[in-house]
Amino acid sequence: MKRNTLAHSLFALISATALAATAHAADIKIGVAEALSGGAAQYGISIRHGFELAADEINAAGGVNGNKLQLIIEDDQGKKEEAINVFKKLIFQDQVLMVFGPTLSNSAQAADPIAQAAKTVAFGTSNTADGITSIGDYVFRNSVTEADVLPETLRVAVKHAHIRKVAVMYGNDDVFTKSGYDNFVKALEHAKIPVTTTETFAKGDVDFKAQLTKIKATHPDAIVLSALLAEGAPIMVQARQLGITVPFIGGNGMNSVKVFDLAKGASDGLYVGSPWSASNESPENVKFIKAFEAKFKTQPDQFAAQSYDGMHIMVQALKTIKLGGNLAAERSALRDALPSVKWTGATGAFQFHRATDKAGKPAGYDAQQTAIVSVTKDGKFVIEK
Amino acid sequence: MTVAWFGTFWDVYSNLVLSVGTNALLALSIWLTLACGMLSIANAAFMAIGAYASALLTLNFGWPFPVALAAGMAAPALMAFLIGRPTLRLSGVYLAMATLAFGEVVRIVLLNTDRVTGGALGLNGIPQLTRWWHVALALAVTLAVLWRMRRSRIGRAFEAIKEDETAAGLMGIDVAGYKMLAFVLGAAIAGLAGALNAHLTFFIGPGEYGFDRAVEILTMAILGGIGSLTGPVVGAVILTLLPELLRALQNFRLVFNGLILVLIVLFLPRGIWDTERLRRWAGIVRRQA
Amino acid sequence: MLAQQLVNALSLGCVYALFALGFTLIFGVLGVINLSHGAVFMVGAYAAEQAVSHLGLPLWGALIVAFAFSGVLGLVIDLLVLRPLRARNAPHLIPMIATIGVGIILTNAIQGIFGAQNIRFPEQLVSNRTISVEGIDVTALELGIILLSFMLMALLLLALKKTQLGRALRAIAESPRAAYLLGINVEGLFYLTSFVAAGLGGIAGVLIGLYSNALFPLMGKSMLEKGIAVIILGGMGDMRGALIGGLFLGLAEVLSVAYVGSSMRDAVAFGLLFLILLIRPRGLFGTLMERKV
Amino acid sequence: MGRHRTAAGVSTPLLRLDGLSRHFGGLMVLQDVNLEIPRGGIFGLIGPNGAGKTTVFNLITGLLAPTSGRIEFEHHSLSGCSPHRITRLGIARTFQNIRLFREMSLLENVMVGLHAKLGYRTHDLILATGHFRRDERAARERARELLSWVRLDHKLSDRADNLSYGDQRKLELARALASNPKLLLLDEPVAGMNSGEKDALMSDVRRISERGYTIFMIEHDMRFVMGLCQDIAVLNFGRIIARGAPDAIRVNAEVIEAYLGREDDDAAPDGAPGAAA
Repeated sequence: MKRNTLAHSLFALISATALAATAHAADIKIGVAEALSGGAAQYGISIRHGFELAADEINAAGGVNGNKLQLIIEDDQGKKEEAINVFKKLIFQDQVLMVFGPTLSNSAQAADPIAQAAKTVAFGTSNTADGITSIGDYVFRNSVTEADVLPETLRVAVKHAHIRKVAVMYGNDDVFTKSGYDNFVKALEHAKIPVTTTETFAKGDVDFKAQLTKIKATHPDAIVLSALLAEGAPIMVQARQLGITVPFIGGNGMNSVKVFDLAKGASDGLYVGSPWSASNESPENVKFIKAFEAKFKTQPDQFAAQSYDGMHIMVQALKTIKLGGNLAAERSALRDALPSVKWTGATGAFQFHRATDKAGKPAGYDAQQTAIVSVTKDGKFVIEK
Repeated sequence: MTVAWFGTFWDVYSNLVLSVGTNALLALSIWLTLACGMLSIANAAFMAIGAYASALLTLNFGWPFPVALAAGMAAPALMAFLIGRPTLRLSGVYLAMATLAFGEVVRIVLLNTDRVTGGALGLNGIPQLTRWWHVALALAVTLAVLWRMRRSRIGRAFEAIKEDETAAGLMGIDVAGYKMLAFVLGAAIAGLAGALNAHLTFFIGPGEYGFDRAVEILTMAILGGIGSLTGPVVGAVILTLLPELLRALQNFRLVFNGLILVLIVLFLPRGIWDTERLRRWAGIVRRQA
Repeated sequence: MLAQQLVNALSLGCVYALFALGFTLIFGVLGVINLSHGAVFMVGAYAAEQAVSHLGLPLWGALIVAFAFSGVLGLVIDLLVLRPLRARNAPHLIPMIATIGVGIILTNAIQGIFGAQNIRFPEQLVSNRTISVEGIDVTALELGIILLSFMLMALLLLALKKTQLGRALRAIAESPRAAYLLGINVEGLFYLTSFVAAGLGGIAGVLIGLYSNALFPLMGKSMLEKGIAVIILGGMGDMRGALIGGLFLGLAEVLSVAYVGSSMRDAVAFGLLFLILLIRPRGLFGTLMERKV
Repeated sequence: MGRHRTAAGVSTPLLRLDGLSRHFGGLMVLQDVNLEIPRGGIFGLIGPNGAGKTTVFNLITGLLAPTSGRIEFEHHSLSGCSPHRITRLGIARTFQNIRLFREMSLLENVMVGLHAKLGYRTHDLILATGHFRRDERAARERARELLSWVRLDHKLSDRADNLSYGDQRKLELARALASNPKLLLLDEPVAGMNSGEKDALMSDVRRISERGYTIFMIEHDMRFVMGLCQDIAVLNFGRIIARGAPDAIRVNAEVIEAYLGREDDDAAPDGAPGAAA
């Protein structure tokens, strides 16, 4: 924490000196609203790291057309009221060009309409719930929803593990895991895979054996698990303790190398599908992971990869627009430039596709990416095709 | 110049200011039961019922906002009436725990009826119908009604029940009836706050109405002091603004939130707005002047 | 399946009981619903984790560290927060609210220092071995938790019943004033109780952290909510009640998962709690150390 | 004696206890108590400590339910009535261990006693109609008047817990009178008072009685009881053992036995009827 503040002030100092050197260059203010305290901080902080890494890289390479990016980072505490307050502060007081965030889908439901009304781009890198991009045409995200990746995950898992019927387990009090579950159900129906039983758990539960015992009795070929790592890892451990040996098919929430630590000894046989994989050896991803580890002394996760890519995607659009003058014009120019961005980053090839609102009219933009499916084996993600 | 400044201020802080208003309503809602000597912490649940009832009506049926607000008050009031009879026989910690359990049950029911409530995903796209004057009016009317009540036989009955339930009964006060009145009215006010809040923030979800919210509502009232109506309002203002003021503390901000709560309980036992202390201070100032 | 579920219920019940022991002890003697107990429990687990990963202590070392660290923390909370409130004879809800504040401080301080993400004890700390008997799987750790919660409860009960100290504590539970007039060092025993109860919380933190394979700053929160349910079910301030209430809640939860549906697990638990309060406000069972509230 | 029911005629009693019993677990605190209290006058109930006197009051005011037997007040059966209903029927009481609303002012204490007398409705209150203001003003006036009866009208806005012990008893009396009761129950009204205060209260009670209130008191202080009551009943071990005029009670052998036979009774030396005579 202390080191961060120090790093921050150093960075500020350096950029200030750089600013003095290049007299004509102006800072481009970019708002970042993430949950940096409260229960969602574990994702928010990872996301912030991704942004900082990308911004540093871009600034080190001379910025955007000579202008430096200046991140204005605010904590939304993972609460919707705070997300609204922070969005308003960033948009109206700090006069940022656009806002990244918020961390949680719930917060996005509350805060994104503010950005939409102010005709300012709101760019989510971690919101996966349905309907967020229905809010309006200033709402973007590069976080893939489970709807896009699950069919692929299922296809690969079925092929390799001979799955005919599955049990489903999900956290029903969390937006991320609940919407993941909803999409699993659709994907399973589509693939015509019968479900033996559906079990739920809640945030902060420590014991999952009652559900797992019930699941074991239905003899599924795999367990489909929509969980965050905090509960997902203990679930895997407890399942193995009960002698359940079938593979797990996880959502985005389980796609983290921390699973090898948190579920040590029981981490094998987990299929996850996501555009990002720690084991993807594309040059962009290798570079990202290396730089991240060098800067933060910890391994990146999917949240960091997506925010890292999000910043780069935004910058691609930024490069194409003319800055200087009217902020409102800059904001809408950025919005107009964003949809056509194509970018290959840590999460692979990326482009936007248009979402529709409730009435079916075109609204914001979702991510369109291909999923990489990997399975855990001996403490590593192994990519399966 | 001033107008422009206010315009920016309002753009940035309108939501914060209106949150102060709805939080003040919540603090007053728990004040009502505390004034009767009951620690009921079901107000977060009543707020949830009000929020969901009104939001479902405007969202799915396009009901006019005033009607939805009325429904947002009526639904929790009815629920309070139904559970009140058995629940209000309990006192002290037992009442607190029963209402806490009730709150959890409400939250879980909201999670499990996802066809209607959206479950964990909540309700989104709620029309933003709440205007600043709705909140101001709601707060003003609530304060006026409670102020009148306090200075009438109802207020005296509440206080008598708080001090000595048995003696109050022997004064001809229908103790069970007045407790029910405080409980139901408190639920209605909490529901109103919930309904106004829901139509301010586009989105509501079950997670907002859990134990944390219940504690926050209680804290606002205790912090401000329950000896007067000003106390809960002061408490709501402070607790709503505190996180904004403490922004600079970053990761350790909530530590200070907790610290302030402890310090107030330790050193200002009657809350910040302690009328007797204020009078004493005023007296000192006058004497010195 | 039922047999396995009953074993699950037993170990879950003992997990709850382990947490509730300290919680109910404080209520029994001090008359305070200590809502910082969840946070103290969490801090104990973190302290032990730090000790284990930096000093390489074995399990018993971790338990001692947790007991001592949490115990001292409990003592500090008592000295700084609860004692002044006792001294001015604050109504019993006031200390409860103060402990909410203490809980917020501790939780967020830990989160500020260690972050919000899960951490875990090194896996070699405790044997991961599963014992299978007739198709029933149980881990060594679960057996340990079950044994320990029964033993701790028996120890506390015995201490309360048979020792001079226990008699003094029971006298305080009846009436602190009367105990004071009898020449009992009431304040001293309050400190001792705060220390022991918090220490027990720390031990519970380590074992439950091992059981669920996860430590995180909010780990005490849901445990606290369950703990409240447990001590009400068992009768507040009753040592046996902690175990009986814990087992009852564990059973209710496991059976509701098995036969009602797992999404109703907490609804059953809290609905039951609500109903029991309405029907039998003093808890399901007889009380040994009941205190007027 | 109480056992013989008054024949119909003379005057119907205000309050009638009919075969009243109350058990606490195995303990029989009251057994088959029969009492009739006529309208008007001051009636006394005496008896050694633990005889069950306060239990009688608790049964009458609905704080406890009788194990068996019935209570009739002006021909209404009180069984199953909640305390506030009983108060509204016209019974008010004070407590042995004073129970004032300590954080309220004297005026407010008495105004709480006037609760049932205020007839305005909720909309009157919210709109502050004339009805509301009239009623509140009248209540304030009445409270002031009642406080003047017990000579406390100079301390209207003091907090109740700042009063001296004797004044607290007087305040409780004024508060009980506020509901304009047909029957006023006084539970040891002079306990803990000094003799000057006792004398003053004695004349207060007498004046109140002269205003037409029926008073039913429990008292240990024999001088006080004998000086005020026209009619006295004696309770011992949960049974009525004597009833009659003060002079008859004073010499009743069973009563003297009851008091003197209990050495542990702290009230015995000056509490026994003989001593006070």
